[in-house]
Amino acid sequence: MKEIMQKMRAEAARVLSSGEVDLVLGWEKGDLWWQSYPVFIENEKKAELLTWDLFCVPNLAKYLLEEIWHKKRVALFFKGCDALGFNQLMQDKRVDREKAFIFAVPCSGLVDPQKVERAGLHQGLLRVERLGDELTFVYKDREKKTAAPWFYYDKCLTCRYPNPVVFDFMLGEPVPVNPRERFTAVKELEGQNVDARFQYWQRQFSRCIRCFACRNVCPACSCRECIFDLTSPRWLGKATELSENQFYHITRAFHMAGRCVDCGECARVCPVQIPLTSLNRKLIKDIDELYGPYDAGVDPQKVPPLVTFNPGDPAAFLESKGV
Amino acid sequence: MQEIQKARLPQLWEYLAKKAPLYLPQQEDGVINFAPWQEGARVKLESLNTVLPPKSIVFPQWETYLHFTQKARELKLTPTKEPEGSYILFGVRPCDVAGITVLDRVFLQDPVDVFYESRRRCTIISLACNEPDISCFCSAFGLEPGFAPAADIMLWDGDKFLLWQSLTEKGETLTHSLTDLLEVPTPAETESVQCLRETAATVQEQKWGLDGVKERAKDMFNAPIWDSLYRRCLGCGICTYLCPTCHCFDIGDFSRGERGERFRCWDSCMYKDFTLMASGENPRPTQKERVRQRFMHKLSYFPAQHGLYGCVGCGRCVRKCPVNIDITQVIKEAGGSISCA
Amino acid sequence: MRRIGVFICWCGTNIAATVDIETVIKEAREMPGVVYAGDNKYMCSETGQTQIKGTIVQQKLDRVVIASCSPRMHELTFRKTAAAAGLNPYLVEIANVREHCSWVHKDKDAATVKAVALIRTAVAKAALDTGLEPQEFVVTRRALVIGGGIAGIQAALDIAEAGYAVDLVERTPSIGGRMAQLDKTFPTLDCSACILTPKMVDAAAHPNINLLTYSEVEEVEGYVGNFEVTIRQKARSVDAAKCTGCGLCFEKCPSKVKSEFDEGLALRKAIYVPFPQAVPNIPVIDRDHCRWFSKKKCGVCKKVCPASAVDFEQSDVLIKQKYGAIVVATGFDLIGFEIFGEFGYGKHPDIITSMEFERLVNASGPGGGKLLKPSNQQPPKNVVFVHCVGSRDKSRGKPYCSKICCMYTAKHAVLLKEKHPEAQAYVFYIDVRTAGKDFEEFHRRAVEEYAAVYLRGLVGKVFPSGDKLLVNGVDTLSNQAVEIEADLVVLAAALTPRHDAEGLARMLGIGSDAHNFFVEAHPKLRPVESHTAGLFLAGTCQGPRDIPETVAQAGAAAAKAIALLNKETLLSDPCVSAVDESLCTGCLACLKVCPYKAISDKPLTEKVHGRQRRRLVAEVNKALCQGCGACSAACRPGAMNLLGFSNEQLLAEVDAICL
Amino acid sequence: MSVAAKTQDFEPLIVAFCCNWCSYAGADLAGTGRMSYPANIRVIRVPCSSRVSPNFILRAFQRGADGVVVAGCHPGDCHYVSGNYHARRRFSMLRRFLEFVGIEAERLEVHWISASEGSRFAQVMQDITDKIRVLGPNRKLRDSR
Amino acid sequence: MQELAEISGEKINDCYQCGKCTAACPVNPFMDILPHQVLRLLQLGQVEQVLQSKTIWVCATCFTCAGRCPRDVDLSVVMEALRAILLRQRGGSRLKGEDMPCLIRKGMPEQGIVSGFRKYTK
Repeated sequence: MKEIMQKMRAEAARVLSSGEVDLVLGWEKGDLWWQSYPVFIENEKKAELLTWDLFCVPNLAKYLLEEIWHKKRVALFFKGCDALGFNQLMQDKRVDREKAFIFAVPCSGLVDPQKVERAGLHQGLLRVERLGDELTFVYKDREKKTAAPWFYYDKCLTCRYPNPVVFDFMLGEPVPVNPRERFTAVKELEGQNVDARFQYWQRQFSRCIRCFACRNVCPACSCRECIFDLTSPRWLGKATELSENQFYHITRAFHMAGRCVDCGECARVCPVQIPLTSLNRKLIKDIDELYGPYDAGVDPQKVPPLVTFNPGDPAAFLESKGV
Repeated sequence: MQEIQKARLPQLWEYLAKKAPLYLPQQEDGVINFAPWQEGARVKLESLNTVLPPKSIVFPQWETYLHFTQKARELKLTPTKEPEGSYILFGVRPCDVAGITVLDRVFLQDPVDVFYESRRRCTIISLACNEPDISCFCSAFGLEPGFAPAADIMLWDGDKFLLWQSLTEKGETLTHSLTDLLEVPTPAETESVQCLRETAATVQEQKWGLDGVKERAKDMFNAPIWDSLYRRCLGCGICTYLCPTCHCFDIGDFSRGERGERFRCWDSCMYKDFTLMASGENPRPTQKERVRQRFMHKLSYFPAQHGLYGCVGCGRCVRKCPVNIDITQVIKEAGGSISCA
Repeated sequence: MRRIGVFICWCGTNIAATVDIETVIKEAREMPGVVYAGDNKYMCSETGQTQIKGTIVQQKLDRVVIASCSPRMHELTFRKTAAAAGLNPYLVEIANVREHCSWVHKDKDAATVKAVALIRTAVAKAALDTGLEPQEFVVTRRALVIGGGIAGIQAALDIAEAGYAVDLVERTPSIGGRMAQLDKTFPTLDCSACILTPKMVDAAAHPNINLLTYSEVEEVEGYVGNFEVTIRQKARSVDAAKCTGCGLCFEKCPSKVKSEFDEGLALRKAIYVPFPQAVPNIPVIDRDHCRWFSKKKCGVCKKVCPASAVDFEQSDVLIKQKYGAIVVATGFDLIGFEIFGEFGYGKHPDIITSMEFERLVNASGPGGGKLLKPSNQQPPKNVVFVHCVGSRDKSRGKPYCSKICCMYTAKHAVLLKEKHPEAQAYVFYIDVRTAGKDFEEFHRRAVEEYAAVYLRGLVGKVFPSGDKLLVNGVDTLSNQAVEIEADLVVLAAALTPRHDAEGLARMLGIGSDAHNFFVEAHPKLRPVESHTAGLFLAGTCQGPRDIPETVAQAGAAAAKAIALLNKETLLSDPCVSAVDESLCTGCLACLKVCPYKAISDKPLTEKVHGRQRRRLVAEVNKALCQGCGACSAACRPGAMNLLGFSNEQLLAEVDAICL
Repeated sequence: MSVAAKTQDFEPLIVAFCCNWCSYAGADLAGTGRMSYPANIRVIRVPCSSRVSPNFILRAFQRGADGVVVAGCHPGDCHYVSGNYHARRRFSMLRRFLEFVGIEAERLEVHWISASEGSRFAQVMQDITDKIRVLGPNRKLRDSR
Repeated sequence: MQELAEISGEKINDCYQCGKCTAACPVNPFMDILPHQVLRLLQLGQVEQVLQSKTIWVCATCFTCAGRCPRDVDLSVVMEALRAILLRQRGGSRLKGEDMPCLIRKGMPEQGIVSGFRKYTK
């Protein structure tokens, strides 16, 4: 990772100094071990701020929505999931491919700080490093080594596109693609009876505080004005009454149908851990089943499944299941 | 000072819950929040901060305060009954107790918020932190992880037992009713409290000096730091909703034909419609003004108005911000000094 | 606050007997915004309308709700009433308390409660109505007729006669269509060609008609009054301006191909006119079979042409033209026989379709109309005709009746006897349907004078036996299985739309039914219009029918087109989608679901925080938009909104109806 | 509560979104033919089934509908050429999704009813009302206020 | 009639008497009532007459009638149902449980016994 980080800095400095771009979007290391956040670099001398470590999880693509207006061209770094998000923005005609200079960073997984915390490894932790498939937790006076996948985000373990599908310049070598089954949780829920499922989701939705982080982080949520913020008509009431929360989550997920790139950011940022991925993946799974496999964000030229049709489509609403 | 064996806690909770609704940190789907105790509750005292601060109990995310019916041209209003105030908050960490005192400044000053006032009649049983997290910085604001002066009863974790000290009359009364469950600690145990308090204070590695921060923060309105912070802000409401001191709310109506109700609900200065006016004008047009407002309010405006910081250093926003916007960076920018212990 | 008036119609006892009008009025007066609620025995009557108009003026009503019959019945009536009183007609809402309430519910209490709910819903919607103004747009005064059969020719002639320019597009090299293939016509037995060819010539000679043969419609855009059509005129490889029609070229051409016009019973050349009376009488080169085009050898036609009209270099021409109206007259095909193995069609030359029979009996057809067996050119003695091959067959064929087979089979039985008096016709039928002027008489003549044997039943199997065909059938009247040794078997095949009708329907934006017949706007009251304004239907593309019906329908379609072209301008329905540009993100999901290509993108320049930004937003062409609202539902932020059925209105309706 | 008791006490509210050209006309025809069906059915007229946004359906459930029907033209017969094809995808997905979050699928029904199918309209509405009666009131999506 | 409908699952009234079944039937010369007549009689409710006929036993269940029928009425299934009705009426005496061991010893194939039970008992 260090090698790639060096390349990042060098490339960023190069494209800035050559005038190819006037802004570089990357990640910067914070004060604490799990802080790696988006940084905006407009001066080649600041390229040294760039970092590439196991916590560079935020997707930089959505910043283009604002930054693009005042910049000639913006360079940015994409992991596999970020590139899918970018393509979704392309499909929604929200960004101009020409305005982005994309560095691809193949990614074999990032570390979920909550998993570290749950394992009790967080107290006094200074930083985490990776060598091969092994993580090293570095403390003031000791070190601890473990197998990396234990601490990866769930979304990384099921990642199907770790190598960016769109880029101008590749940093590093493509990594092997080896995803775990992603529909396990969906299938498990599908196997339950309808009331059990309701109780499960009722519990999840009741926790929602409507912070809208899931929406704001999502690369497929790029409306100028969100339907949930509109006051006329008022689709969504501001009270976090359960039915309003249900309306929010069902509608949010449904707006994602055929558009969700399955980057898992919504579930990551949710402060109350609502398993939003299961909602999104249920829709992905149904689309795959009913209308053929479709991976949003892979090809922005493809017509998304819910704005097209085939005269021979099944009428799945005729399925009747026992109550 | 008294103590209770940890093994007897369920007994204690059962007893307390019979007296009044009892809220304590419980785990549901891996998320720990304050929730009413009932048989079989998965209580998690040992975790530090709950996801949502106990603010969500004293100042719930939404509450109806008025019912109305409108027929033809006749409007009838019925205020909602004041909420029940005789409940117990158990296991509140000292920073969150301090957060409630900040809310008191807002809601209990004239004009007094009767709903809040009623809910504030609750009994707060605070649990001291033995080992604060690396993202905790309550000491920066002169708070002590091992002690919550505004609580009714203070508890310290002595491994197998909790040391018990009532701090107020309300706390004393409650303590008296628990003679069957409480025991008298040995002098050594009593003394260990002092030790726990000191250790907790030293665990927080960073020693903050906040001299002059309020004053300097006042001049930060045009500081360059906002430019770098706001650009990455997603505009979500995590920091404000999870904050134990944020108290902004909105008022809305829900109606079903001729009858309806008026409610208030949390609002967030991070949202772009927070300051949106009916005319379409927005005095905080970009995220920059919003991010600045949040920090300036905590570090400058609130202290200027109420004499204390609007931040208690619980670290929730630091931990949960999806893009790691970190208030301690702002404090440093405002001249907060750090020396490592 | 709104000033809404609610008018409740008794409809005599139709509504009043089941809905308690008094209760409804009392409840309506309490509804938000309602300042007046009144009733009338017949709201649509003169007195009812006077009451509405008077109340609008007196009570200064700004919205009107009428609780009456279905809006599909009288919405227009009441809109006009409101307009007469100075109110915008789109500020009127109808609560359907008759068809949807009083007529379908018996319990008076329940019906009254529901009527109140329906009125409350209409009031909630009305409160959010906005006055809408239709737009005026100019009509292109030119018509397009697709299909050069008798329907297309007739429609083109009628429109041309009214003084409007018409383009008549025909896929094959000549106009004439199916009728040109026929021998005689029932029930008068006059010669098909004799009555058709003059019309073909008329069409070619008419100054207002522009024939585009060997051409196909490739793309249709636009809307009523302003269709924009791309037509591909295929390369004829013969210069029409130079060709004299002498015929030397096809006389000398060495390549022989089965003639489509003769249903494959005869051969034509690679350079050919489909039939002698073809219009225009200009040959085309079938490039798939021409030796020059396949092997770059030969070129005989070019060499012999005295007018140097043969042009191998000619290429397709794309014609773009605007039209005010389009008549679709694409005709029919016959059902494919692959699935009806029992008849052995294709396995023996003497098993033929009725269309092939027409060619065999036609003087200009193969064999000069002598009607000989295709297998050995001998006169047939026993001829078996089978009705309903693929028709009325819901399991393997088409469930509908093809309508003309009964009559033409009778005609064939007669023609057979005329050609070969010693021959015997056997006709297997299920029912003989002769609804038409002189039809029954004709059928009886076939039985009585021409001694055709009608057997009530169908054929189970046809198989060769020596030089004969054995036909196993049944006569269900005498209840006996029948076996006939036949010389010729003629199958009355089901009519189907042209094989590519479905694609055309999609291109034109008109509906087609389960069998791909084009659907009329209303089966009874608008039989020649399609659902799409400005598109009219004629002939068998809409359903099986005979020549006189086809001609009548073509005339009717022409009349509709003429009425349209007669207007200088048209008014558009204002219930179309509108874009809230401040909400529109420009993702154009709306464009993808729009069936009318009514949505495009346009750049918008705006100032954001003092700086100029240029972004894309959706734009609706109000004349193209038909008001389906698919875009409104596809639009995530709700920027796209269908006027008259807006998001606000539908939400208000949902809220109100759930109370 | 037993099913029988439920069936007696409970009058379901069922909102039917009917497209103007087929299903609404079919409902009119049911009226013209005096084919009775339960008064629990309340129709909202929309131009096309493709106009119906899932939001309207959710709102109906929030506001107390016990069942929702979307009715449009038969596939291929859409007055607007392709509207019902879009509706078919949309509501196939929505129905499965609602079931996934624990809502009985039977509460949302989609039917193709043509302008000539008055009796079918009445029959479909009767069947749905019977089904919802057995299912009981919608408590899961209803706003508690 | 109802029993017939239940066993066969066919809609007798869909038949419009085109006679195609008869025309296609390879064994119609040996029938006393023609196949289409079977359906007609059933439409008229004259089940007894059909049950008395030779036809239903002549039918070879070759499915030609079913394949050709333009109305989707499967006459071969109707024929089988008619036979089943008769066989079940006659039931009981033909095959008895207690005879089984003896029959098996005599070498009657088990398949035969199973199908016999199916046919001869209700």
